[in-house]
Amino acid sequence: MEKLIELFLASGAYNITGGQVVMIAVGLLLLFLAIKKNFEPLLLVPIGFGGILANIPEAGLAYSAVENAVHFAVPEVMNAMAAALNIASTDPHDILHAYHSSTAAEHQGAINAALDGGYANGMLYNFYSVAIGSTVAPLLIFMGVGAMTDFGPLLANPRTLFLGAAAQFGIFATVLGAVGMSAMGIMDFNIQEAAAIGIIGGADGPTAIYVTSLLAPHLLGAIAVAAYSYMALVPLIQPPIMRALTTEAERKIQMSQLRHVSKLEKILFPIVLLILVALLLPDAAPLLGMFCFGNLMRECGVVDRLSDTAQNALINIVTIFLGLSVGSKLSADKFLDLQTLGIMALGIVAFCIGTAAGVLMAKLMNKMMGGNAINPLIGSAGVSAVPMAARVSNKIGLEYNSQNFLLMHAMGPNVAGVIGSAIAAGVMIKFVS
Amino acid sequence: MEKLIELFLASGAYNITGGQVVMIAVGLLLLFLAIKKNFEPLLLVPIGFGGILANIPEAGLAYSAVENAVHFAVPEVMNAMAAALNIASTDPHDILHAYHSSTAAEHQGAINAALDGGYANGMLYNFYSVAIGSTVAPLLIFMGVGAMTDFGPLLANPRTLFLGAAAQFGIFATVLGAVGMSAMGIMDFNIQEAAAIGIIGGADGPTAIYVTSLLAPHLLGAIAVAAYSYMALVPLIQPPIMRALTTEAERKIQMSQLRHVSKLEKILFPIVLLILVALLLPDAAPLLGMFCFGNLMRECGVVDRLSDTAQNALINIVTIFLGLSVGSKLSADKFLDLQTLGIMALGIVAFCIGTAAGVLMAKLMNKMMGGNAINPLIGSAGVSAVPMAARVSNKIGLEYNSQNFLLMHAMGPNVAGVIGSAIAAGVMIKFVS
Amino acid sequence: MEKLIELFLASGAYNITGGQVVMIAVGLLLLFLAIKKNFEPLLLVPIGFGGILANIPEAGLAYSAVENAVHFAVPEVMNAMAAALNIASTDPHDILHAYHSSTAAEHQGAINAALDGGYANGMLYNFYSVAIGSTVAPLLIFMGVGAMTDFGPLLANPRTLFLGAAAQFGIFATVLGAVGMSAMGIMDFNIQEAAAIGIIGGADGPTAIYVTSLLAPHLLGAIAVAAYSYMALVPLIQPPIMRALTTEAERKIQMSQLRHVSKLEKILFPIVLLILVALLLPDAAPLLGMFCFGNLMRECGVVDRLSDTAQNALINIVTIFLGLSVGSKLSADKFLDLQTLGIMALGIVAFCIGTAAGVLMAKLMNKMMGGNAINPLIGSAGVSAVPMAARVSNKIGLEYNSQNFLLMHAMGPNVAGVIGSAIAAGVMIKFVS
Amino acid sequence: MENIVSEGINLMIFGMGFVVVFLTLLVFATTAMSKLVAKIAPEQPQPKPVKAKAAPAAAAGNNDELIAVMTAAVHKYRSN
Amino acid sequence: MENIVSEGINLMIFGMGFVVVFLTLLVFATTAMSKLVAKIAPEQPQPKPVKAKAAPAAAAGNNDELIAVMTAAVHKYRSN
Amino acid sequence: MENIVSEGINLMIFGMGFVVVFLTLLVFATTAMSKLVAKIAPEQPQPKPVKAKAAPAAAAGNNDELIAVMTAAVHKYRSN
Ligand code: NA
Ligand code: NA
Ligand code: NA
Repeated sequence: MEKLIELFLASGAYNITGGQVVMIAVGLLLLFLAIKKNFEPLLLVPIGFGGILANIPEAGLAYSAVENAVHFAVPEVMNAMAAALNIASTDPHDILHAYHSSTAAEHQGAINAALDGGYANGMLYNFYSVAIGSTVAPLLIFMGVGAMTDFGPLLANPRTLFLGAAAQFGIFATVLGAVGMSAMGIMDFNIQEAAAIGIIGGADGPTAIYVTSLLAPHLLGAIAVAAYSYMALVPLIQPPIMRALTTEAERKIQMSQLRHVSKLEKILFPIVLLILVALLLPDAAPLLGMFCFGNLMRECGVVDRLSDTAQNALINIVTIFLGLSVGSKLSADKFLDLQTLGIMALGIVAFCIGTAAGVLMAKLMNKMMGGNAINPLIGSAGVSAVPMAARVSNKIGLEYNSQNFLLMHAMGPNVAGVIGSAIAAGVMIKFVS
Repeated sequence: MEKLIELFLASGAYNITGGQVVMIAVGLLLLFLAIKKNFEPLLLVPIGFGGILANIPEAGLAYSAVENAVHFAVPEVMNAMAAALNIASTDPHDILHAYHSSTAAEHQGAINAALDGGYANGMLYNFYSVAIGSTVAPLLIFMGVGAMTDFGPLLANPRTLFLGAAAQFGIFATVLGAVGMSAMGIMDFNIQEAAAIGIIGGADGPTAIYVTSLLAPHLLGAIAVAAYSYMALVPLIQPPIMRALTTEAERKIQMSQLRHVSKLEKILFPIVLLILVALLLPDAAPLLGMFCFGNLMRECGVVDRLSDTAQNALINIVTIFLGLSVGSKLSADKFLDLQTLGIMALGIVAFCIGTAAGVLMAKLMNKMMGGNAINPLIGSAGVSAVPMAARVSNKIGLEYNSQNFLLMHAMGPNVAGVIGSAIAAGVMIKFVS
Repeated sequence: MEKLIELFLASGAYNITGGQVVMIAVGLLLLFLAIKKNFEPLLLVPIGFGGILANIPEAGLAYSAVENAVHFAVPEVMNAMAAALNIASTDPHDILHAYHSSTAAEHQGAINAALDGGYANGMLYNFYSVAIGSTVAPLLIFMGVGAMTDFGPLLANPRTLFLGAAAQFGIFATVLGAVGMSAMGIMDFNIQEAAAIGIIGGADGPTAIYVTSLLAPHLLGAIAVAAYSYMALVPLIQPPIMRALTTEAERKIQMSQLRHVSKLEKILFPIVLLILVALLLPDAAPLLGMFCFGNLMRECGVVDRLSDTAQNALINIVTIFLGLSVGSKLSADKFLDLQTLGIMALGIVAFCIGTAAGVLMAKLMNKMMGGNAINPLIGSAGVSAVPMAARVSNKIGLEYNSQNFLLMHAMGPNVAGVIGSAIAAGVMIKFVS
Repeated sequence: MENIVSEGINLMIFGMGFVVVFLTLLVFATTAMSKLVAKIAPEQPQPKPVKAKAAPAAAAGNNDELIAVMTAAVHKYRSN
Repeated sequence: MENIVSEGINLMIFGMGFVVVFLTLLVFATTAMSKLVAKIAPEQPQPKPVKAKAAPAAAAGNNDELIAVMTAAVHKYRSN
Repeated sequence: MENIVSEGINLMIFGMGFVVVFLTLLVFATTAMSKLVAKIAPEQPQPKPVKAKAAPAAAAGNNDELIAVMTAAVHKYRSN
């Protein structure tokens, strides 16, 4: 009987909090959007499922050994942890607070005390530490994306890089928005958090996760969910903006066919890009280095088996762990917060501003070159959201001119946007970390 | 000449112990059974080979740096380790004993002393720490198994879940057997060890490895070998029991064809199961969470590339490391023990009782429902041993009624048995860890 | 403006050193050789690219947290590190020196101080630690190579093992050359370094990387580059030596067709080899153990899915990380050194001597057996460099006798050379580590 | 000694009981879920599965193209 | 409060400026690279891509062998 | 200085010697193993290897089915 009570007192049904119920519902909603609405399912299925796992009461899957020890707050363990952290108070909150601001040695001491108390890291916490805490997972995803990216359209028309540059305005405008809201007292974001939120406007999942894991890991759940959700919503978000900022004549502009790009150019491009990164912004080197490496493996033609693995087995394995790890940050105490609402609101603003900036830059380029070389509809593809945004450009173009296939033209700014937001990421890491 | 002697004194031929010879023979036997007799070769080939590697004299592949240091017992290293462990004795046995019961900080100190002495972890020890010590390998295998499992037959006839429940009686009866033997002084198992031995009756490899790694890691070799060997022996173990407990009329019962199960039901099932686990038994969450995640990836239809990887590259990679890691626990000093004999004996009892319980439950259900809806031959499939046990049901069914294909009907209790033993695992982890 | 200056002061263009420019050029050269000249591209593309990444100024991708902290040399961090390392001086060089010779506990203390100072391990440093520092990557490559190796030709004619033995003379002659140069004061290699250099003559990448990571990790970049470059140059290096040491009559010797080798022999061979290793040289157990394990998975026929994964997804993933990790050792301060020139010079000598020894052994065997059973052209294949060296034997054979296909005959000594150099590796690890 | 036996008996009773309770609840939950699905989202009579459909479609197509594609497939298979 | 806003403005100006400068340099570098490639290593008028070429080549070969190889491919595909 | 040279010479003599001894033993062990295998488990005159056998077998089968399966293979190949 005693055991029965013990079992019930440790059951989820007895311990579940309102926050956990809400977050499990959020996880189910993400699964619904991914499976039924096809919202970036490769990421949102693992993220949603990870979110549910993270909110299973008493399982502590998303918590470190120290967090699990603090949750149960057995006095003698609390005493040992307080001693390890050199604080007088044995109040669980104080211990957790001291733990987060401790030196590396104190940190290890607190972990040892938790382990001695019989607590262990949760499964998702381990996944998070290995995959995201080390930053390796987003970098490997970026390598795989590089191995999947064809820079041909960009090389055929390098000026489309300007469109990719312009669309990054969404990132920085959002940073300004976030600090503005903080200055007005509506929200409370510090500059690191503001920068991480801005990167949602980069419309590039691994970049957003990489930057957030360095600048504001506690916001990772909200930022990743916002980034992937809005990327899936690109076909809804972009068209009205694109229509509002262009005339019908502009939308009908036909672009000249892209020239043939040689194999050698494709091989050299990642190397040129890498060297430019090396000379100008070393902080972007991990992200763009892995991206260029993936692309070089793809194009060089002599390591096809490595390129295939980078595009398939390896990226799939990493995606599973990355998704579950991001999901671990959807635990109620970390996600259910006014900040999350602010992030969701700022994220969509970022996408809108980026889209508008891309379109307007295309119009400006037409003006400056005194011609009609560029259909402004491809400007919106500069936000990245590869390849969704390019497909949107193509679709709207076809609506107004059924012979006008913009897809390949839009792939140029599309991949330029990936480079642009990786550069923006490097600048932010340099200045605010 | 001096070097020649040194080489000889360090050679395997000079240092090999009787135990190592026996264990290498055991490894060879496992390879023979796997390769020639097709005993679960995917696991027993790596386990057998790992067992041989673990018993190579002087190589210390299965030992930690500390164990290797203790093996060679250089006085100054022993002094440093005794100091780190806060013990007075510098006797190697005392040091090893103190090491195993040390605090996390002392543990690290002893490791540091061993590293300073120039000793390193053996290769298999590293594999074990990463794959099993962290519990990640059995969980990933379980994810892959989830991605390979079709719950259709179970959903078409959910009552077969009762058969999966009943067959878990083998687990708990064996626990009782193990503690009984200890009470009678025949063996000396504590309650953790008894629980880990019982789980052999779950007839599910990753569950057995997961539970054992948490409750009684020193028994891992014997328990894993018993679990996989008896799973391979299911076609020999089960039929006599099935025949003894059923009448010929019962064996000829034809079951009605299974209804069609919709895609949506298959998608929702892992979610329903996960939520039930979350509410009732958080301790089963890692195991069943990963299982449900794999199954959701399989059924949702939008992440096929992740599901494919989970079923192929990822599970294969993990299987290689899991097998070698289990093999590392076949070192002579850990395996050659009276306990191992007890485990082997109790393991087969567990299979037999589970089989009988499943068959009897099927008969009881027929009685209670007052009909002949269930052929009791499918009850034995409730032990899991997927898909071998279901095939056995089918084969025996065909012997008595050549038109009676029980395979799909037996798949229901078969996968129910996987869920049942994972639940049993959660209960044991909750109560005895 | 201040930010602009800060950005410029932290840019690669401002900070780049001459050494880094040279090493980036070396990286580009390796990429050129790999892509255009097809020099072992699977390894040299990642190594070359990793070499460029490692030399990106200020990015510190190849450095540990401690090295990065020392690079920036902030006084308070230096003070903390000096305290952790128990030294009085806070000079960065002294700290780095003390760090490299510290005890494990001091080591961890210095790392903690660097982490507290906000420094982190570079990406490539992490790759190196996990892939090579743990020795797991070369071992897994060796497992994959084992799974790709057909011992049929060797089993059909076991005497070709002598050719594989003889060709290892290149290894030991080179060790003697290296210590000779040191004795003469031309170079300054200690015995560990000499042994690691010698292993280049094994003409086997993973063996060379494994041995070097244990005996002289600071030379890993130069040794791996030498090993893979010379393996790619085998078709240029070997033919003149082969021609010089054989008469035209010898080159025309036709060898009798190889007998059929049964499946059982192929299954038993890796086990026989493993047991011999276990009895005679436990230090070669990790390397040859994994090799035999891969080969057993290939030949046993019951674990094809594991064998496929070992040969494809797993070896490809490991190759990517191994290559980038080796590249991390191409940082200017570690590679640009007189030693590197010495290594490149000694490496080619090793290949030449190994080739010659193999050919001469074949002639000796013909003499001793009083017949013409062996075409001495297959002796050169004993250096390994699988399967390039065997192809060279075949090609030269065909030049002199257009009906004489030596390829299969040369595969025997070719794979024997892999075993031979792994044994040589074990001896070196035993005696000089 | 008695102690461990009573622990074992306890574990058996509660463990087995819990397994049965859990799977019984799962039977109810699954049945309810299936009924709900049948009510809310009844499945249309299914067209034949994709693969079977793909075969004739391709077979109906240009035969030369088919051979070319197959050869490429074989080519890829060989080069692995 | 003022402080964080000025930080944000700074980040915007320098960040956006740097992105534009970097991508502008990349436009120049890429254009220069492409011109250099066109000059130094002009591409020959391309033969049709390899795969298409492989098809007729194999098709021209022994038909029996082709079928045997394809069947082996199918066999391998099935056995996966 | 002398010291390292003698170390090198030692390493060469013992190392090379050991390699030769080991491989010689391996020659003996392998030969013995092969003889034992030939004695204990002589191989039956082999039927042609599996793959070659598979080809005619499948070729002999229903041709339509073969095309369907190959098309499925190609389909899978394309969708990768
Ligand atoms: Na972007
Ligand atoms: Na079971
Ligand atoms: Na060799």
